[in-house]
Amino acid sequence: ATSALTMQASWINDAEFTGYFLGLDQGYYAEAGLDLTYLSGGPDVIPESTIIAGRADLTLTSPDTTIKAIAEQGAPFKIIGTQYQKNPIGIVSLASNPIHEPKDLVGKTLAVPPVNVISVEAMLKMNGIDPASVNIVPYAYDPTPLIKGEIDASLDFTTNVPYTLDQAGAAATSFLLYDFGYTLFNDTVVVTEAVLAEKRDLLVAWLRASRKAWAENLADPTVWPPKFADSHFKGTGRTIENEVYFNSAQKPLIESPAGIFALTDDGIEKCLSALGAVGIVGTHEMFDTSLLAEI
Amino acid sequence: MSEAAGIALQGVGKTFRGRGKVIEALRDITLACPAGSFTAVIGPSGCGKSTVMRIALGLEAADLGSVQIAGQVPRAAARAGLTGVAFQDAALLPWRSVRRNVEVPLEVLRLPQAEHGARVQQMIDLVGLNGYENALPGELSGGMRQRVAIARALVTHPQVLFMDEPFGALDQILRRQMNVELQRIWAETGSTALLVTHGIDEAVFLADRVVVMHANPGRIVEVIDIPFDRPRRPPLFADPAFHKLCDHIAEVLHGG
Amino acid sequence: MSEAAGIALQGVGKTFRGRGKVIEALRDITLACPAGSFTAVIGPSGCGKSTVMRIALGLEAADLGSVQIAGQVPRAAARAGLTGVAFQDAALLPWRSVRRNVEVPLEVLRLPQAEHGARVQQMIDLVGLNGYENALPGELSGGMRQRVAIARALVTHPQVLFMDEPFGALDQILRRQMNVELQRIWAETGSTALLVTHGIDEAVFLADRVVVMHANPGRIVEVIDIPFDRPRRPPLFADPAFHKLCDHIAEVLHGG
Amino acid sequence: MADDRAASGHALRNVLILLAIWEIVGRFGLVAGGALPAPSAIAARLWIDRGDYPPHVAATLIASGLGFVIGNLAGIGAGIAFALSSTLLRIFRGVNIVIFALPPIAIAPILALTLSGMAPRITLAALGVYFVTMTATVIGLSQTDSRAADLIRAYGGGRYDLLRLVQVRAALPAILSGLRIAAPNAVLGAILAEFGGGGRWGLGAYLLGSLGRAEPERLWGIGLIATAIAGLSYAVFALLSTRLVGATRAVTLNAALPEDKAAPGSLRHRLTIAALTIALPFLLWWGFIKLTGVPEMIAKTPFAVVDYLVLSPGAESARAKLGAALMQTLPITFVGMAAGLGFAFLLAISSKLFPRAIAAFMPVALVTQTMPLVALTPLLVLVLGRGVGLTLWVTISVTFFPAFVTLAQGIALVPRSAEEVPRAYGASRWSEMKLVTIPASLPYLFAATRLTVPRAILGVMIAEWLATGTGLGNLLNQSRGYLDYGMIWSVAAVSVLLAVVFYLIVVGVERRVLKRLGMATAE
Ligand SMILES: Nc1ncnc2c1ncn2[C@@H]1O[C@H](COP(=O)(O)OP(=O)(O)OP(=O)(O)O)[C@@H](O)[C@H]1O
Ligand SMILES: Nc1ncnc2c1ncn2[C@@H]1O[C@H](COP(=O)(O)OP(=O)(O)OP(=O)(O)O)[C@@H](O)[C@H]1O
Ligand SMILES: Cc1ncc(C[n+]2csc(CCO)c2C)c(N)n1
Ligand SMILES: [Mg+2]
Ligand SMILES: [Mg+2]
Repeated sequence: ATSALTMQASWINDAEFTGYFLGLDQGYYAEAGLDLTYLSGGPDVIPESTIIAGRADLTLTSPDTTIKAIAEQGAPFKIIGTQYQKNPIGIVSLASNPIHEPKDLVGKTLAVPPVNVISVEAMLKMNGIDPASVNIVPYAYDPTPLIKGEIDASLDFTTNVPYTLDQAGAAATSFLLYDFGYTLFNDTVVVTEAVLAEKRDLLVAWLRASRKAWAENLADPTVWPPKFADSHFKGTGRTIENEVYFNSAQKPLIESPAGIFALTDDGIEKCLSALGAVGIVGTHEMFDTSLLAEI
Repeated sequence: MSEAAGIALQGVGKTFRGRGKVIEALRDITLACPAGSFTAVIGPSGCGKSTVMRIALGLEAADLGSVQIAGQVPRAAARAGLTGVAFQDAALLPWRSVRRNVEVPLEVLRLPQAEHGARVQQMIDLVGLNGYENALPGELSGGMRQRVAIARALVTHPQVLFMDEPFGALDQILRRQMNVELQRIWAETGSTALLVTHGIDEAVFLADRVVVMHANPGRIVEVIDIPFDRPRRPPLFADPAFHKLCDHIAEVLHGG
Repeated sequence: MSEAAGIALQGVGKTFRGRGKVIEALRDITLACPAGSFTAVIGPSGCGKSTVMRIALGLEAADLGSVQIAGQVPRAAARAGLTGVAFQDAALLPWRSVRRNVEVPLEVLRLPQAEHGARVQQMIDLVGLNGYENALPGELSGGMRQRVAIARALVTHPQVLFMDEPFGALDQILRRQMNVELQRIWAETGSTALLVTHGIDEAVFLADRVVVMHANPGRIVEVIDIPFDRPRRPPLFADPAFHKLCDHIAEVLHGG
Repeated sequence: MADDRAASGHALRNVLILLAIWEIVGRFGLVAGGALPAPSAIAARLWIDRGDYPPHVAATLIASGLGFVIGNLAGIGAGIAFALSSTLLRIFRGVNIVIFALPPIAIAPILALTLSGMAPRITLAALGVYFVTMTATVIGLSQTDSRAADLIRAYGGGRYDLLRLVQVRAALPAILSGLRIAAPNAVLGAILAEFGGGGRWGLGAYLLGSLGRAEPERLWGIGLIATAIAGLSYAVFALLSTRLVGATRAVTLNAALPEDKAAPGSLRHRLTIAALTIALPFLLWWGFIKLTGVPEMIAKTPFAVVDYLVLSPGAESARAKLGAALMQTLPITFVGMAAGLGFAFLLAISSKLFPRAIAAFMPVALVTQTMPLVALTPLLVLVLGRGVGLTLWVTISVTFFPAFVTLAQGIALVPRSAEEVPRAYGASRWSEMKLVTIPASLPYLFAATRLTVPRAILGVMIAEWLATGTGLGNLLNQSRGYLDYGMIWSVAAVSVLLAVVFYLIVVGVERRVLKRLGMATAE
């Protein structure tokens, strides 16, 4: 018999979640004794909220948000893994007006989702740049202003937007915030303490099945996205070529010598110190590495 | 029933506090119209005739005094379907055809249309609007609209009938015809009628008693009994006795 | 100017296609009112009197024929401030006080209120509404509203004056007074007047010519010249020659 | 009828002219360096994407359709109840405004969290519909001709008979104007919920996926399909309303003064009502949280908000942030209010003076009502920059439409006999407007103002969120990212409170002005 487990993804169906689709379609979760319900995300779905409200057992989050909630509001979260060892967000610009590193941003207009403003400001400070010297404006996922030159750069997933820009005939340049000191995980796997206590076995099973699926996906990132064209990726308004690009680009950000989802001491340390720079005080206790250890 | 179907106002007073000024529209109006009687009210413009009628209908509250319609308070009499009214302004519902406007009282009183359908047509014919049943009020002339209001006032066989200058917009000939018809219907239904009019001759022709009002404050100055036999016929208009009464009323009206 | 200030309708026809039915409201109406003349129109309810007036005012388009007011098309004459009108329905703007209602034509014609302020008060006094200047129409009786409309029609000294049953809601006495006043104003301003009325006596008292209309289709059946000298005074109402004329008009009206 | 046909022919011609201009502008990249695609390019893209649309359109149709029906039933029902009892109206006034002024950005996440399946979409659609229809119903019912009321009462008819025989029919054009506004609101509401709610189907979901493609043709295609859905419904109700309005206009002017609303009662009675009015929104807020069982961390009760802003250790800094944001938002809100109302007013007047031009403008107006601003922002930013111009544009676009339709409806109901008074004196169209049309439709002008004022702050917040990165809108969005629910609820509460204040100011002015002019107030 299988046990029910619900996961809340952090965004709409795109290559960011290929591993889970593969696991579902290949029956890896079922094999692990899980009846997994997969919930897509979106801008109004706040992943931490869904597990607090009990609508999902497990979710993928931005660690800054999660750790801030634990530290400042005593939210009962535990991070039990991370999909991205390196956060894919970065500064994307046009090759014709390139921004290669943080200091190039001085005097430029940078579009940033309001959520990420503190991250960008932290990264700028780490690199000795006064955030006031960069004109930061809101960003809502549409790269048109970048293409038209209304903004000089945007904060976006480096795994995704360069493809779009390329398609639009504008070659892109990008760098990760991670590579300039803002060393965060992303899509951290988060559960509530209650679920951790009650469903520990299921969570371990989920990690195990997911790791297997992701490894299979990343073995050749071009293989799997096309297989979901008529299922998981149907009707998203995106293209399979885009997903293949995305899947390939994210491979180095996900893979870890310690295995996919790994929470290494070094990684946690980097993550916490980066957060420290924006005034978020996290601790090792917010992470529970013991589940991964069981795989 | 007989006594009960009358109209009785006792010491009614009403003062309007408008922005123009304070107007004592009615002072100590006492008026008893026995059941089955026909009373005409005549008086200068603004003397309170319409206000008397609106108070008797329960549309306006008196400041002083009491009102009984068929032995009940006005609203109760209205609810019982005893009253019928033609306002000074025709007050037709613009989206309803002539026929459906005449039917409004039936609908308010929840009288089955099936039974009263013939009556509706009869009333429309009576006021000479045969053929205009489906016309909307906006497609009628001023006088035609007033006639619809008359038909509507009569359609329920009211025990107590109020009419506020119902024939003001009609030509002489039609007005005479309507006078005669009104007398006939009133006699047939045995109703108590209160008619506000500016036509002295009309008042004398129709009424048992003519109430003359003066303005500032609105008050009753004289009640004149009209002795002519019923049914009265148009030749009465040429009768010297008729003219004498008319002249007397004109004098009273004049403030003589 | 003299000829030009008249009213001239030439072969005017108008058919309404209402939802009730198709109504030929006017057929071949030809009417020439010389400048400075007073014309009364009389006819049964629904014969097209108001329609004639509305067409002459440019508020309704004729299907056939032509209209000239003071030698111009109606809208042009109106714009030039030549016309004044009292509608059958008083048509007061409910949100404006008595005074501000009387001022409407001045505002439309952009006549400086300062100059005409006295005239406004004069007209209000004329119709007996002194003291009601600041009242809203809702605070007036039916007859008082009609009087405001009369004051409004006269306030611009119109060269061409249209009045559609302006005295219908007034009592006899006031009506006579207003008749005399209207005659005076008309004579003073030398205007051309067209009066729709149901009062034959009123028509004969005031007019140079009485136009009698019949209905279905609306048409002119006779134009009767009224020969009495001016100024006419109330005793004329008792003159046998006056009565004879009235009787004749009643007959024509009757369809005799 | 023939006139009708000629007019719609002219309107069609004007629409074609508009399309041709758009095509040229798009083809030659005359606007925003080509960020505005030509209609033909949009059509071509639509053709390519035609396979994608059916499931999305179906989902949006269902959600917006159900929301439309539910919201309108509630709106009409509540409108009737409020028209019957002014006490009820007063008690619920707070709740009503809250529903209208609640920022969708704030409630969408809560709905996504507390409801499942289609429910959040239907709810957001219904919420977008309720207030306008309720307002339209109340204004329609309140403007009943007192002569008709006298007639019904003279025959012993009660409140219900008046409603049944007179008021509902007299209010039909007004109610239909509510339904006209409701159509785009329902569609937009559904799309916004789809956009953020994480579902896979619906035009909103499709839009979100398409947003990152830098392909304006696709975005416009989605927007235009949404417009078509709303436009169809709009057109049906507009047609019905033009058919009905003629026979609804009074034939002669009603001079009678409205009855004095039931005496306000004793001071104690009034205070009780005022207290209830204020308490009810908080009570419902509190009740909603308790009933849905949303965790405390997310759902802040009124007490929690007070705690957050006053008592908690971070209260001072929270207040400072909130205050600073408010000071950025407030000034431009007033300008936006005036601009939205002014634009609506101009349009409404023009719809009387130049009916064909406005008929041709209607499709454009509908696009602005159904095209989600997230999709439009890049273009707007390119054309208007990120300053006051853009904020005003966004504020006007979220406020003008209900006001315009309501006002135009009021203008259409002005009795002909009133207009004929100045006309008989050769008044110009404008002078007729000034002397009669505008004063006569004042009750509708105030209703329009009541529809505009609470929304203005929302418009400014949307602009801040999407483009300027300042003020309450930005604060709200940032707080969402930090799971700072205390701040989210505080911002929502403050913005709604402001809306209520603005609304009450309008109600006060309205009551005074209409009373002076002897007109019936709707509120
Ligand atoms: N709602 C009101 N507010 C203030 N004053 C009013 C109101 N209704 C009537 N009046 C005043 O009361 C007086 C009597 O009015 P009413 O309508 O009864 O007169 P009436 O005799 O019917 O006159 P008419 O023959 O002109 O219709 C008038 O002076 C009028 O101004
Ligand atoms: N807008 C309209 N639509 C359809 N028919 C109309 C319209 N206006 C007037 N009529 C018809 O035209 C005819 C003449 O109307 P008009 O108002 O001119 O009559 P009138 O002579 O002024 O009557 P009254 O003395 O009753 O005011 C009537 O039969 C009326 O039904
Ligand atoms: C997990 C996850 N969150 C958000 C987005 C959408 N997105 C793309 S860039 C950007 C700003 C940086 O977070 C956002 C929100 C995504 N694709 N995946
Ligand atoms: Mg009266
Ligand atoms: Mg007429």
